[in-house]
Amino acid sequence: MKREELIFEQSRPGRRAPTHAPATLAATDDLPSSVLRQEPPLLPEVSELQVVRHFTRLSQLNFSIDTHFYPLGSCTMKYNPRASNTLAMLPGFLARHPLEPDSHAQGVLESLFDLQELLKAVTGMSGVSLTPMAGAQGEFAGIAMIRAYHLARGDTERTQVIVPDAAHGTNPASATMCGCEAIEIPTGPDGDVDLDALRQVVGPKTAAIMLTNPSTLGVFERRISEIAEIVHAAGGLLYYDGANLNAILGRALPAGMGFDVVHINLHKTFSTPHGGGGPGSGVVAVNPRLEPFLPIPIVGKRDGSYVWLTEADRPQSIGRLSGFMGNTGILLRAYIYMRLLGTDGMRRVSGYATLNANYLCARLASAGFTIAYPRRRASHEFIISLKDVARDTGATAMDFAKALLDRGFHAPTTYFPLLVPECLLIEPTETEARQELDDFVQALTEIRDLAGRDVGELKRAPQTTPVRRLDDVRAARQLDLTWQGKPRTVN
Amino acid sequence: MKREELIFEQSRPGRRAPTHAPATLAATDDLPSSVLRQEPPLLPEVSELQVVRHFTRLSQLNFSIDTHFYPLGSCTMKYNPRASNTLAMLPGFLARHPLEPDSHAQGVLESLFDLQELLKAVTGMSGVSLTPMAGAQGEFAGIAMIRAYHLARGDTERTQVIVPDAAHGTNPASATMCGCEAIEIPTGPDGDVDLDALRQVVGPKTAAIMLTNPSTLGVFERRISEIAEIVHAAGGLLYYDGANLNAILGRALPAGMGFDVVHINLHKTFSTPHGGGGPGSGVVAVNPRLEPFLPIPIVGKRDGSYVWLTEADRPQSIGRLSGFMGNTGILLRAYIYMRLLGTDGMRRVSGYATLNANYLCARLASAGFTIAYPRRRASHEFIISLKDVARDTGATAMDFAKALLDRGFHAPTTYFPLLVPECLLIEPTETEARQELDDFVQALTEIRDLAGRDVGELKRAPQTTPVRRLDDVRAARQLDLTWQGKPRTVN
Amino acid sequence: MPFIPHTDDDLAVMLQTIGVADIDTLFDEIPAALRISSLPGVPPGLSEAAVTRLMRKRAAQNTDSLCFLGAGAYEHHIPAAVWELAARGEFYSAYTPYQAEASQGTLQLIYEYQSMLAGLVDMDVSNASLYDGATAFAEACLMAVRASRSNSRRVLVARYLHPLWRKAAETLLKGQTVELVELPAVDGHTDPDALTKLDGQDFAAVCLPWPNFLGGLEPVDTLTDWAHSRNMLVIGVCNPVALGLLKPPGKWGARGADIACGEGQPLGIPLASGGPYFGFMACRQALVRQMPGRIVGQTLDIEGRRGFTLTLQAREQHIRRSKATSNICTNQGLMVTAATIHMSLLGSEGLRRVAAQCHANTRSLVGALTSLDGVELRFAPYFHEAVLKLPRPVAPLLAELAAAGILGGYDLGADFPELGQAVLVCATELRTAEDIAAYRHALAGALGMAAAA
Amino acid sequence: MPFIPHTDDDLAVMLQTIGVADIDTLFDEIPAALRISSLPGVPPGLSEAAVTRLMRKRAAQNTDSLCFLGAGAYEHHIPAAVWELAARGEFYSAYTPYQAEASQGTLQLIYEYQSMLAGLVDMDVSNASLYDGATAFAEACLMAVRASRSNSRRVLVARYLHPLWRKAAETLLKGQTVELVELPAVDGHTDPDALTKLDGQDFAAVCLPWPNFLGGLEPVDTLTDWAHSRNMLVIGVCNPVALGLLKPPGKWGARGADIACGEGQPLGIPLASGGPYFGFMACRQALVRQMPGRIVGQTLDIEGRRGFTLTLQAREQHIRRSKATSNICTNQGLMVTAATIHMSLLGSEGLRRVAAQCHANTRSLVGALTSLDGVELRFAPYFHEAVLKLPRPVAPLLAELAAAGILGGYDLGADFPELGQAVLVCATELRTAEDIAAYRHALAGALGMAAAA
Ligand SMILES: Cc1ncc(COP(=O)(O)O)c(C=O)c1O
Ligand SMILES: Cc1ncc(COP(=O)(O)O)c(C=O)c1O
Repeated sequence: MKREELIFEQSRPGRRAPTHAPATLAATDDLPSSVLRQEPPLLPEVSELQVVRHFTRLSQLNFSIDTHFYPLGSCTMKYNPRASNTLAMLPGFLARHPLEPDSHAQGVLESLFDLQELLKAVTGMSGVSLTPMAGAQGEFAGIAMIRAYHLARGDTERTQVIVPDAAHGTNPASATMCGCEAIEIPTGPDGDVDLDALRQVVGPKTAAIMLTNPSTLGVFERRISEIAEIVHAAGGLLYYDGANLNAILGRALPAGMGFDVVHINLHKTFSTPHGGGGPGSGVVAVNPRLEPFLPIPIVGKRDGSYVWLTEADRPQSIGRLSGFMGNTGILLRAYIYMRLLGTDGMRRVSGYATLNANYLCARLASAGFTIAYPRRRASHEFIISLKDVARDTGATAMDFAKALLDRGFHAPTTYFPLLVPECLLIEPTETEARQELDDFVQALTEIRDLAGRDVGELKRAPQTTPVRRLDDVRAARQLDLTWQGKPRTVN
Repeated sequence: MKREELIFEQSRPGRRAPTHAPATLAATDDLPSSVLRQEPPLLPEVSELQVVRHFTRLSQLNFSIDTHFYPLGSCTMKYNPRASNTLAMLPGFLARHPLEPDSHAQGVLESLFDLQELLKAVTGMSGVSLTPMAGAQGEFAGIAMIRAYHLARGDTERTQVIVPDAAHGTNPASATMCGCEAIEIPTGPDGDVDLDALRQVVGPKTAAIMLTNPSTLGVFERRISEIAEIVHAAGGLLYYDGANLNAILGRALPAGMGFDVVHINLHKTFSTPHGGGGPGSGVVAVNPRLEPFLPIPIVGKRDGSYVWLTEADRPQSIGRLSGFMGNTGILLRAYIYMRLLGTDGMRRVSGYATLNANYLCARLASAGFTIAYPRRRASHEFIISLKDVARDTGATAMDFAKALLDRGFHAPTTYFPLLVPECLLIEPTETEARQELDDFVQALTEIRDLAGRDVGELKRAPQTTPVRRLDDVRAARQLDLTWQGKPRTVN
Repeated sequence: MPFIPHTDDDLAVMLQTIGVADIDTLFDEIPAALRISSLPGVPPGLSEAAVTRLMRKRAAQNTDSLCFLGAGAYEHHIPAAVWELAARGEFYSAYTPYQAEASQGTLQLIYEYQSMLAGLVDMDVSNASLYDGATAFAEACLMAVRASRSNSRRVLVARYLHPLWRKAAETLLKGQTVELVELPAVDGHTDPDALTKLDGQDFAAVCLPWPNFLGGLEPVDTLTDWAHSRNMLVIGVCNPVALGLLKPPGKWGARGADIACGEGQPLGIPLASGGPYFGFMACRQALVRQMPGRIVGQTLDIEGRRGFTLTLQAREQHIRRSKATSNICTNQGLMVTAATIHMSLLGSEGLRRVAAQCHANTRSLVGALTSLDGVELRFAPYFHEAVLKLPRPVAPLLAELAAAGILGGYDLGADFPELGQAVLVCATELRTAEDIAAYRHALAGALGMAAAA
Repeated sequence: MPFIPHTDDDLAVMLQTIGVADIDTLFDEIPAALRISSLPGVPPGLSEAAVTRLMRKRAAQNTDSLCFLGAGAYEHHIPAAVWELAARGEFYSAYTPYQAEASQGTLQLIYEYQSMLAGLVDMDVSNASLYDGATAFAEACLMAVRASRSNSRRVLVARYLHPLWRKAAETLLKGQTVELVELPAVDGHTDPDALTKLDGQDFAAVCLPWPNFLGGLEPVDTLTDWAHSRNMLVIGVCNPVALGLLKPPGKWGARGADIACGEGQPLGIPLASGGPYFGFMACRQALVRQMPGRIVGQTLDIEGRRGFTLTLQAREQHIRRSKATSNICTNQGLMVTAATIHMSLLGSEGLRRVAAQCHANTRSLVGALTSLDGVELRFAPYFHEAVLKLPRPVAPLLAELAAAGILGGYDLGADFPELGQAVLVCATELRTAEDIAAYRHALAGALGMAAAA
């Protein structure tokens, strides 16, 4: 394969592809030169073919769901239906200016309204706002609502947010964004929260606890109702990080577990694309006590038409979270997916996601891998620890991850959660076939055998990827974040 | 890379993906069992994700314009604008039933009418039919019209079609399809047709001569007017194989050269996709004497509306060539491309296609390669002969072709035209950048050096492709044309 | 310069390398008298934005309808994945896979297609596509004439084969003096009792549409055995979706048909004003060397790995030239790509369900429409099209329906006068009960009746 | 079972391997009281065909208009190639590129994006995106407060910054008690002569929209120098298309702005009811460790080949947790993919032409509309939006225009009462002379005037 040059290296000064821009430069003589740009910006000058070829080739350098099994724990890398993309990109949806009159956008608004209702149904909550643009923004909105709730009750000192040590990094970070203090509590040896530790930290400063259930340890927090009681009794509220909703969809409701607010990563459970990093959507759902504080805008229904509700309708709202109304295109994709699934399909999601995880877990256990919580049922994901292998052979979780790439599998999540040493957090999702799981077991087994036989060879992985192991330290020390070169000179 | 199994090998009996089919099996109790299928057809039972993954991976095993320089002579592998695809696939175009009333398809018909006019402009002809579905069908239509013309004049014995030895295989084959006899004439040493030979074969049986100009030897037939005179004088007509129109677009008109009928490969000059083999479009344009015979349907204009003209309007037509009206979607793509180019853009096509070919030819000549017609101007393509290299080193044109693949270039056309030994017919097209051509010269030079140094190594090429050299003899001898296996058994 | 990547600098260097002053000089071998300097009939180029606006306008100038029209082109559901995958650049912009090592994606796909298609029609081998159903039918006739042990250039064909296909085939067969002769018909299908009329005549083959143009089911078993007993080849001209449910040609009669062909459009190809579609063709192993079109075979590479390549090319024009089995070169590859993806998404059970639902919906449609006074079903059984007799001239009724947004079917009067005031209606799996009620309502209105059920 | 690949057989084998009787048993750790057995609020699943029909209907229930509305979202031409490439499965369905060796496509693309974006705003470094323009603005304020040498948590902001962005920022800044303070304004922009009013107060930064919400051009040079002389950081809040023509923040005043941010939508992202769009952010090298969001760096692999990887991750939540620069994790990667392709297709000259054409078209629009009695331009110069004073209340006029198929602009009355009956109009490069004439005609009608030019 020819190495793919940077697009800048393919640029040549003076090349023009004006099919996409006006054929001439319009006059701007009324603008004072002091406001004008003196030097052209650094954009490549390439032909349309070069652009198509470059980005087509670049795309081929990626692993993705559409090309590889991608058992990345906590990320729910399931199949993204192509219909969701095709239909959400119908010209009638793309052409909508966000500030056009509501009367012009009834088709979009009706879909979003329906989506709000569906999200209430799957969470058991009474109010929904679709505006958060990712899980982390949903968390921000949730904690902000909780703070607004306490303040509205004159409860001004509640600024502590309790977070288990296994929590995703966004949880404590979101607490900070809201001006709260994150208080970490430990996990017990069985993977459940340490209730004594929880009892010790709750009190008059407790604003909330943030939990995902099942947790990122891949187990269901069994004493969730007790936790809810403790926190509620102390005056705090419960925040549900819905990143793991895939595990319990149609099996249990966050509202039933005692949560007051939940965000859902539509880009996980509801299968909108990850897009190489985003966009996502972190819709929030709340019970009645938090409803007045939901972020705006929200879709309402008035006189048979759908309308955007704003400050005027929701005076206690925590306010806006985006310039317009959030990631509408992603919301449409989730809506399409939910309509395809329907009620039975949703329960099948959690059922088969859990089946796949437990099967893979059972097979890896019998292949001799160390399961982090062997006495627990796996949820939609589970953890293996390579601590023993590392001790015996020197092969790390990272080595396993890289060797998997050579065998055509994306690596599981490595070194998260932090409390399990040399861990792989494995989430196969419900859309993978058994054969794929069996092949994965075989690959991991082969890699372990290789570790025992020739760890040096293992550490040379990956060998089949477009680049081999990269020097991260160099990347951070000798920062090179933008191209500084010149176009390849003409020869 | 994991080898990509056949889709059948991924199949498992009983797997269902009913998102795309009714959820239940409707009753068919009124149909006698004697008409019903007893065994299900051999279609794979795979999930949507498996389908997406399989065909995405398969696609990545291809070279294509969107990924590689593809200088395949006679094929005009230029950039296929994505706009042509996106716009031709607008729902308003895709939803058209071919038999709906003309009143419902005015947008399509207007576009096709405009296209007919544009094609008249670029050929100098007076009538156009868009219905032929590829070049070969255009040839068939052309010869059929010529025969109909002769017969209409009572000229019943004209059944010979003269074809130069350099002609594309479809030319003689099309003559046969029309019930004519193909008469081959030789090419002179300068690449032009041997006029004496021509004079010898023309006569009362001459129906037509088929020529492409520039010819597939990559040179312009300079004595074309003389040829036209000879053939016309003998009572025959001139057929222009427009596969090479890219070379002269806006520089000369087939009508001006004396041709009576021309087909144009829209999938070459007008940049509709090749699609891994098709579809194409072989529209025909004719001068007034052949107009009555044009195949139907044709778009006409009546009382301000666009209509399909059929038998009733064109009683002398050779008739229909397809179930409906040809490859409309391809016609729309060509129309879009032509509107993007406009008049100047069309002349730039031939100008830069010719520039690229002559530049590449000049550079290869100075690199010491043998140019087949060194004293001629290259048209949009040219030929190098590796006869000397083959003699000196044993490396064949095929070896060069395979070695190019390893270097990230698609191979030129090999061993065609047949009259030049060990030839590569190279057509860079106008959409390739100079850098690409320079890199190609370097690759060819390196390969020749390798041939001199280590021809064994060269003969091991390709080494980086998904498979290595394939056993064509085995393929033909031990015919394996359909999968006979069973789904991979469950383990 | 749209699509032209050359800078001024490139141009200068390149002209210098070639040794000419300007681009125009490169055309100096064209006799001056033939050279032109502009294309006055071609308007100036437009930006992509302007063309986008133009084509959106043109798309909007068409009128969408509720479609009960089949007659050779069928509105089925096409899964979104089909065209998102088929339009990938690596499929879309690749050439015919002559360089096998650089085309394994396309080649493996065609091999899979051949396997699926051959399985669907129950034949041994399939080619990689022909232009469309009509040309596939014509090529099948030519192939049969070449392959037949008789010297006849005459081919029998059922009366109720698609009339437009028949016209196209006549154009294509004429040059080679192959003649189509009609089988006797009765009650909407071939009349097996009248075959004796043909006694003493010699034919190369017989062509049986399945279902036929009227949606009806020909007596294929009887006809196949009859033809074979007279040394004719049997050509099944099939709707591929129907084969999800109906007996495949390979199982007709005692020995099965010899060649199967048809229109691939129902397998994931949009209606799109009639094309591009694709023709399919399959046959028994013994006939493969007579088959037109490209064929992919499985083989091994020098390391013994499985790979795919074009094979039996000696049949084709680029090798055999005037003696080739056909002049076809470019085929309908991308459509085959789509159809292969489509068939993979449906699977055999999915295809069966689609077929059964088409049939059931057409029954509902027939039931709904014949509940109107004077509307009568002509023939049964049928697959997913049926002939209805109407109490009033068909053309104006259809025009009225079209104005009301309904494509009401195909007017059979001109092609088949024996059917009288008859319309061919179709309801695919996409037509809902609501749609059918809308048709009934509109037809009742057009007939001047109250629409009460 | 949509999307579920398991056969009955698979299910049986898998349950046996696990050692449970059925799937429900796998949920036995959920306390029985919490378990539910159905989702009554969710309707049954639909086939893709049914959902396709539903969504096509929903798409058609919206009303398209001729768009003269900007106000933060702009209708530009998006080349077809942009989304055909961005929607390729390998981009669309990949995760965040944590496994660098398996994500070089995304990583190289982001590096190219960072280079383009940094060049466009003339800053040293860029991140890989934030959610949208509003959140990028809020994050820039937070970043400035962290980075500033002053202890102030107050940030100055021009009055004519997007009012919705300001509201969103207030939501996002409130928790961290960062306060936005308005700069004095006059004549549609910040009043440099009134800055003395702020003397003696301490601020972390000043935020300057470019162009501002009214389309006007702030005195950025003066304000940047003033801010720097008072130890404030300068944040440029820019429209990226405008930067094809306008002076980039890196060149403002003597030293240039410190941070640039804005809404990426104009770079190839469809209007799409407000999202997904993306926020961009760039800054001077010295501030990079305070920047939120992902950053890609170039490095070498063990063979010394160039490669790309996420870097400076110690700023981010997954490493630094509660002390991270932001909570952002998932960003707007696919939009950045589209924007990178878009910018590559335009090139610098293309972007400049688009910007100039927007400006010229808006001038034509202003000319056409102000030729109507009582319609007056309020401020100049402007870029591609302008404030017009109308002779009648704005809301009913806009409603009348909307009913006539024209989005006439943004009613400024509620946000900026000092502007009176004022509307903000916009004409991008897509608005033709015809479109502008149509607007003038409709407005004349709404105003009860004859429309003669
Ligand atoms: C458990 C958990 N919580 C929260 C998040 C944050 O969601 P997002 O990336 O959408 O901001 C993630 C996703 O990465 C997650 O896995
Ligand atoms: C010179 C020439 N003539 C005719 C043809 C036949 O055109 P098509 O493949 O469209 O039938 C070709 C294309 O392969 C060609 O190169």
